[in-house]
Amino acid sequence: MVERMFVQGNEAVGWGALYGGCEAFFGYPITPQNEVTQWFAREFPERGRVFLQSQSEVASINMLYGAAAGGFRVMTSTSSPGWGLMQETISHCAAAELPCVIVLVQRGGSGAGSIRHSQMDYITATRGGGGGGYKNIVLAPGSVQETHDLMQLSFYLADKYRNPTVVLSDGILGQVQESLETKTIDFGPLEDKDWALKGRDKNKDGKRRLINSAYGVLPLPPYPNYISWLTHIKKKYQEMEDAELRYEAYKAEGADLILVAYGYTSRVSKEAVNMARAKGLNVGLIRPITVWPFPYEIIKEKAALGCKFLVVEDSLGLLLEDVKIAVQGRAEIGLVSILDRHIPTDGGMIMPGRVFEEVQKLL
Amino acid sequence: MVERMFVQGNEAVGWGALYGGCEAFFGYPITPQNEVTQWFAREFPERGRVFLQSQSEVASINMLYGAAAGGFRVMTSTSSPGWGLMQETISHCAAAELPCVIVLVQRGGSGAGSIRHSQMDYITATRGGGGGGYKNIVLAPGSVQETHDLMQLSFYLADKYRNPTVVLSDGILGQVQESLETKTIDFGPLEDKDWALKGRDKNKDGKRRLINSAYGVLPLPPYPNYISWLTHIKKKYQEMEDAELRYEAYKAEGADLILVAYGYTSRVSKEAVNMARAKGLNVGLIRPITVWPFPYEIIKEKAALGCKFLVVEDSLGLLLEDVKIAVQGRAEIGLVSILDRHIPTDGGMIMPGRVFEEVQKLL
Amino acid sequence: MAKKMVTGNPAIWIDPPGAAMYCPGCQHPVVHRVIADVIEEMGIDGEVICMLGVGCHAFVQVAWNIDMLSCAHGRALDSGTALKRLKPEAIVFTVQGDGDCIAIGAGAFVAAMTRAEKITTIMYNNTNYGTTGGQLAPTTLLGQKTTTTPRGRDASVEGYPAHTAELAATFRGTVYSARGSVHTPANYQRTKKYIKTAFQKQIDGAGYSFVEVLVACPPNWHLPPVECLDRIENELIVEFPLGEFKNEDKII
Amino acid sequence: MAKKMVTGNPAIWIDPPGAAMYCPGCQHPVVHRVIADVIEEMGIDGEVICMLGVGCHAFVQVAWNIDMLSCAHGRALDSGTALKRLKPEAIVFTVQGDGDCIAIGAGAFVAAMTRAEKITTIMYNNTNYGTTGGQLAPTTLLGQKTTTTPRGRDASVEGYPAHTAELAATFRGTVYSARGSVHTPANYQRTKKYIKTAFQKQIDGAGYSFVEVLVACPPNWHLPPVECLDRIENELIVEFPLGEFKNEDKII
Amino acid sequence: MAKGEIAIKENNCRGCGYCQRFCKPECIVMSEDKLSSLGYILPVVVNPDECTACGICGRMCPHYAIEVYKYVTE
Amino acid sequence: MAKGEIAIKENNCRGCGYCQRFCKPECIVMSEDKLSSLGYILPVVVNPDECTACGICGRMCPHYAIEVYKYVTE
Amino acid sequence: MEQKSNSKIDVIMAGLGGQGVLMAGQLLSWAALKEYRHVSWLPSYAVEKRGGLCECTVIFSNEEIASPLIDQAQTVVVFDGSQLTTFEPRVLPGGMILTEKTGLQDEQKSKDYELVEVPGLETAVSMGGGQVNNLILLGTYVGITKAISPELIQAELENKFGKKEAILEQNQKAFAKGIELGQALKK
Amino acid sequence: MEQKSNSKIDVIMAGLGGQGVLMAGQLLSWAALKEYRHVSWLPSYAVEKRGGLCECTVIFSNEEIASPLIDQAQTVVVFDGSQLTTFEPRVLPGGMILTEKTGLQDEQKSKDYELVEVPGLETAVSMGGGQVNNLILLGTYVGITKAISPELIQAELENKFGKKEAILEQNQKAFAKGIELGQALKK
Ligand SMILES: Cc1ncc(C[n+]2csc(CCOP(=O)(O)OP(=O)(O)O)c2C)c(N)n1
Ligand SMILES: Cc1ncc(C[n+]2csc(CCOP(=O)(O)OP(=O)(O)O)c2C)c(N)n1
Ligand code: SF4
Ligand code: SF4
Ligand code: SF4
Ligand code: SF4
Ligand code: SF4
Ligand code: SF4
Ligand SMILES: [Mg+2]
Ligand SMILES: [Mg+2]
Repeated sequence: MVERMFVQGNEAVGWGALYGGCEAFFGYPITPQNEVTQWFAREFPERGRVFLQSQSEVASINMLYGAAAGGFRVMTSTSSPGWGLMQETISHCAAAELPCVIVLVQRGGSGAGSIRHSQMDYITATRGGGGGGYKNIVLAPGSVQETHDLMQLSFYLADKYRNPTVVLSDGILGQVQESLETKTIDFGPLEDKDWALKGRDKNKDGKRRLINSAYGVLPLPPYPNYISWLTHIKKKYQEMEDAELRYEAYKAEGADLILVAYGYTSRVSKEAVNMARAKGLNVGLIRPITVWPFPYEIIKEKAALGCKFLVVEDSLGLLLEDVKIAVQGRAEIGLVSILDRHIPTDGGMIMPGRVFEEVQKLL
Repeated sequence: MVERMFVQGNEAVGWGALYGGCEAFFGYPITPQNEVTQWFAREFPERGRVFLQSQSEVASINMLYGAAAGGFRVMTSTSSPGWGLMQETISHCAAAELPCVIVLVQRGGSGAGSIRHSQMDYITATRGGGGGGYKNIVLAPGSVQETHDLMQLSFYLADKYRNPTVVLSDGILGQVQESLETKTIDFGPLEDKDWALKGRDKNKDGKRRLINSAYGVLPLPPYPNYISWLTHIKKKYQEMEDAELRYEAYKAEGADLILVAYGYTSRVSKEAVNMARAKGLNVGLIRPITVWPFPYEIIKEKAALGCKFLVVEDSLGLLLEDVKIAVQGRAEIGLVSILDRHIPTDGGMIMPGRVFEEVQKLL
Repeated sequence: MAKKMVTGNPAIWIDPPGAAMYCPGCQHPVVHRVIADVIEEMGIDGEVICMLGVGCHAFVQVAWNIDMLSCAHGRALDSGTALKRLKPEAIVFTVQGDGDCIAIGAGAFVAAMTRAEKITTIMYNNTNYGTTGGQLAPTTLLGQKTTTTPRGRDASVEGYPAHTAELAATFRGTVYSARGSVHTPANYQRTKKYIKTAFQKQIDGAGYSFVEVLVACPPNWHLPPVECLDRIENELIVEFPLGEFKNEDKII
Repeated sequence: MAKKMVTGNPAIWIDPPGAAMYCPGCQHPVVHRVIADVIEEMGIDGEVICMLGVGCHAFVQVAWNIDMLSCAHGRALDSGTALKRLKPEAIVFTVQGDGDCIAIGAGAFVAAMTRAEKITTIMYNNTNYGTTGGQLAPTTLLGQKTTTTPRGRDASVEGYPAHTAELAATFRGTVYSARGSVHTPANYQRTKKYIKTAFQKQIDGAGYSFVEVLVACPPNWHLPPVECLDRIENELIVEFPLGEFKNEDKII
Repeated sequence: MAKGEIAIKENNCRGCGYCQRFCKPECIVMSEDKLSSLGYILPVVVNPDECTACGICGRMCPHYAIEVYKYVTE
Repeated sequence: MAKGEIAIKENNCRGCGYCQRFCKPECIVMSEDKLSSLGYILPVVVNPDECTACGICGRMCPHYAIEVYKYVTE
Repeated sequence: MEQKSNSKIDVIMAGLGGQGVLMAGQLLSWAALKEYRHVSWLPSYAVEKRGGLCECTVIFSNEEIASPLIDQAQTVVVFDGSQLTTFEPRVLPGGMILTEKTGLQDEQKSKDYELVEVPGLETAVSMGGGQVNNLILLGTYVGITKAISPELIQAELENKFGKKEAILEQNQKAFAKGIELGQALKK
Repeated sequence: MEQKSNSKIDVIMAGLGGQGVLMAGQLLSWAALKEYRHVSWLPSYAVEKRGGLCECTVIFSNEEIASPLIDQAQTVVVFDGSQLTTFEPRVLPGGMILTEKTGLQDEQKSKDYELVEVPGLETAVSMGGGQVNNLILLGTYVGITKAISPELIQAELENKFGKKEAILEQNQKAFAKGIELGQALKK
């Protein structure tokens, strides 16, 4: 059944979670994602699912840790200061291989920062901000509809790889209202969560389950020592990287200049591409949908063909680092950054006209 | 006065802090840095300085935040799980421009991880693990003596730039005992901390001081809006990057292969260089002393000269990312990683022989 | 005939229009005035250092002419602890919201009292998270509708209202704990006395001192301002009785 | 004549030599046995889910034959809360050290009690941080030497010992709170009764239940094991009286 | 006879009505239709002679919109 | 007459002495010089006849080193 | 400047917090949803809590909407006359600014667009309350541009205020009055 | 294999937790500090808390010590006979392993080093306590290799146990006995 509605990105998070089989939401209020929390408070209990307001973001993520260990599909949502507080236990989730979904509606940083949009948490999302060099799968929607769709994918991938998955939104994507068609997307079958804690007698083999975020410290199965666990986890990260790359290439074929952007600035960039094309300029866009794994290869290929790049990012330049890694010094890379914001209200936003200006400079 | 002693790296942290003018230590126990906390508990109170055990790492870093705001030289120390918990407020320190020093004695991750050495927090240290794309200055000592010396430098740099500074140690550097000569190092004069909170009547101009980690949200001096603050902070980061780069090049001149390593693995690598040189192989080492700012240029230069690289890192490959950025695809890069650990006890360590093996393979 | 100003802007007020940032009928600025009055009367405006939490109270940073630090959410007591340890001569106080103090800040709160820190907290209790749009706080009354309890707080789901002043009184390190309100002129004066006493305890080095103040939050209570005052009288002080819960000259 | 085993390894014990990881005379494994006994006697070993904190108690993961989750330091109650909300039929309990529960975990502790979670906590109080080498805990006695209070705990610096069971009893959401010890056979039995009652409260859906147990930690008390028992008798139970502090059939 | 007088800073006022509620001698009432530039209903002084200059309206006003003056003989 | 007997698993024992402390009939005492393979002083049963099979030594032993058996008539 | 139905239509509504700017934009969006495949509504406001600058951008189209943020719109509706100069740069060359007359002081700086002054507040007050001015201005916009059929907006008002009949009536009247005004201003 | 003074000297001491391995290494390091510019002592032990494998590496030199971790040392002292095979690969070709005799079962696998069996525990017990075996083995090491002058170790023992005279004496005696043993074993 498809339902058509007109909702915010923050509400689309809720609808996507609902249709994606999410069973519980644990979260703490923070601007600009309060509508997410409020959506779950309103919609979940009456559907017999769990909504619980936590006492802090540290609590939220540890609630996810516990609920995920029970085999449930669970999520939280936060913005940048709360994201910082979650880092220790996101690392624990990665180590214990507990699937969970974290929606990060980025706001201006650092510190308490602004309470409005930005894209300043790219590195901590893609590299993990906690101890130990783990990996989050990171999905970056570009619209209200895609927010809904990627929410569903996020639960699927989290379960498939038993790994935390981050949906990377921002204050603008969270606030914008667009039309949305809701329905459950089928990504295929998944294995039973036989590893989950149900109470020993409910386990298939009647044996106890023990879940730990320090495998290898005590000589316990399935990883009797630290190196055996690391070997396993490294292999898993490689599999995720190989199998889960997603991006959109928009008018990128044969372009002289390619814009690279995710989230709200990818929309702005698309408009700028259209403006450029209208003027006969050969400009395209690569929009990473997974920002980890990152589409290094396609960017590298384009760079090899002699194309220039323009990163459009509402930060001082973080996605930029990944584009640099991909381009390997083989092409010029421009940046439209947070300092290029425009519009009198709200500390500004990056506008299509400003991007187009830069496009013209580079060509 | 120079005093010669034989101490652990963890104790050298204390001696360095003492001679570097540290006035207070706030910290929470965690292996493998407990000797740091214990050193301060033992040595600070009897010298009239402040030692306080916090109730958690979140508390430690917020204690730093408060004490630094008063203009005091303050520090904490932790290991990887505690490091994760500090991220929100490290970001606040960066935003509020509060100087403080955080010693990170890395242990195996992710999650609760092992309680022993590793080098798995490189990315979160150099990029910041909290919200908002801020920058920590990160100093990586390679010996007990250098731990002492860099502790002093860390306080100086923190004050100079009003920025958090991280001293990046590891479980091996913390435990190894070596000879140490203690003395105060003079880095030159610093400005008075006229910005600090002393109680209004003690301020030079008799005006109140207000310190905030959300500059620009309310129209208050000195940054009446968010963009003006960002412009300032970006400029500061650029200044730090330009002025504070430090590295050691060991037999790197004209080398065919350059090892890149910091911390304990840089010592192991030096031994491997010696082994190679003894066999007539043209091998050198670049050891970043500041890992942020990172010595991209020198590595890039060497790559341009046709030299190969071998990263030696007790992780799955994090420093490796920076070396890749520097090399820009122009040279082969090998990796001796945590999976190359050896020695029966303790989940292993990376040994010089294993590095030398890899050196031989690459040449 | 000459005129003398009786009630105007407190002298330690830099920017009274800062009060313009508050919703109509919000009682935060009234408490700000009480605190300002106390600080002025005690003549300690040059020595106090204020640790701001995160919440509507923090707008006071545009107003008070005293040294201030804006802290991480829930962590003003940690930051205040450290500063006081290094500057024992300063008068360090935290101002915090109810959510800031007893939800995300409960760990710092318990620890400060356990360690018997010689600092003072003033907690503004508006029975919700005002800043973020009116969510459940630990202090929300049973049945109260908030944006995260749209059907009203249900004890079987969200538990029971947190009694912060009473909790503070149970700690040995706490020498003073009281709950006031500003919903009548008489309570305004009583609250002023509580806050003055709390500061005095710190000045005397006695121990930790705590004052909770009930304040109206009209938009999130979905009531016209004057009806908020009635709600305080008829509902809040039933759940949260006013008065002093502990008053010792030293830790006993 | 035939022989019947009276005291051996509890049936829910996978690996009793796990006890080999404990220092000589450590009483953690004794409490592990008490809990195992209770679980066996109540016949709930197939239904309980245990949330482990971080501390010496967590070595029990090699031992109990029940479902277990090793949680982040201080956060077992958050994780347990979530799991219980989703699996109300499971019997969820946390085991935690004193540092885990009332230092870094105080925020989670206060929140769980405020929300009146239907779960159970057993806290091992050894008056220090054993795992990390014997540092100060909130429960450390005045004058007690630890690696971070080498001159002994000084109230003017580190404050006063935290009374966790008494604190738990002050919360409305708590229906049961007790403190036991295992330093004599009689107290062993009493503690067993406390723990059984605590589980029963959860099974009855009454509210939050809490049991603190005093345990000897010879290396960090710098005493031979048997003298640790005397310290419990002569010093600990003076500061931390044994008994039930609250016992209600439902939240009142 | 009035012991003092009050001055209402209309730009600050947010129309909450607390001044009316707390003025014992009922000197202040909320107007029916007098709006501030921001659109808030303003209070008006209806009974100036009764003002005791007690200061309460000023203290209880959340928006620092009332200054109270006491007449003094020099 | 003994109501039961105990078996000490010497590899588990850590020499804490709790068994001696708690055995009412004083069946157990710590030896002077009997060391376990790990070097801990071991307890010895000195008074087997007095054992009541109360189980206390087994329960109070932190290292699961004592099993207690009761004699039963089938 | 009548809009062709089914092409891409965009408008920026701007004013001060509390003037009903965002609500007017949302009513328009909801209505547009019935006729267009794609609709977007993007709010933006000053950081200070109450009474600062505030705007929303509404776009509807049957093609995918590239960006919900645009530098300049075909039409800008200014809800506070005093803010005209602030929002002048936001209209496309050749476009139209519809502004509330009250508060208007500044001269039209650029001649590159058509300026329509609407006596909205005056009309609203005469109808019994300044707070419905947002409906009057929305009506004027619809009346002039024919961006959407007025019935769709009336229907959305019913959805929104259905139960509160007095308010519904007041709003519907104001909207109708706006349409009239629009037609009068542009014929 | 007598060591040349002032060259670089390295040794790995290994055994089980509780056998005094780390302490022996530290005494050697402290003593070396009086004669050498650079000294390093690096412990390493199994993760499980008590009784697992345990080793330390001690290096002293007047040149900078590149790495405090080394694959193989000139000398390896094995404090637990049963662990000989575990530590055989850790000695340099041509180097020496000094092993406690008790527990020794395995054959020397490689012939590439010199094996010295020390009846340390036997001697220690005969002197009144197994716990001083670490001093005996340290003494034997010093006696054979002359890595450092014995007086320096004796002085360090005094620094450490100065106040506890009985223990000091016992340890000093054990160390001296080790020196003797060493000389006897290697002449
Ligand atoms: C780490 C973090 N999480 C969440 C927030 C968002 N936030 C700001 S204020 C607030 C609630 C404050 O509630 P309370 O302390 O009761 O103050 P009030 O707003 O009611 O005055 C929250 C959750 C934040 N700033 N930081
Ligand atoms: C975030 C974090 N900080 C610190 C630690 C280190 N740590 C492990 S156990 C422990 C103390 C535990 O003390 P307590 O709860 O009293 O248990 P005990 O060791 O005494 O049994 C600490 C600080 C950790 N694992 N994680
Ligand atoms: S939200 Fe409530 S507490 Fe905050 S300013 Fe408005 S009325 Fe005051
Ligand atoms: S340190 Fe203390 S609590 Fe931990 S195992 Fe040893 S005796 Fe037990
Ligand atoms: S000062 Fe007192 S009497 Fe005068 S108007 Fe104000 S409240 Fe009324
Ligand atoms: S109390 Fe102040 S804000 Fe409220 S109506 Fe009176 S003057 Fe206006
Ligand atoms: S109680 Fe157990 S461990 Fe202790 S001495 Fe007796 S048998 Fe040994
Ligand atoms: S069972 Fe009872 S009587 Fe027998 S040895 Fe043990 S404690 Fe003594
Ligand atoms: Mg509040
Ligand atoms: Mg403890």
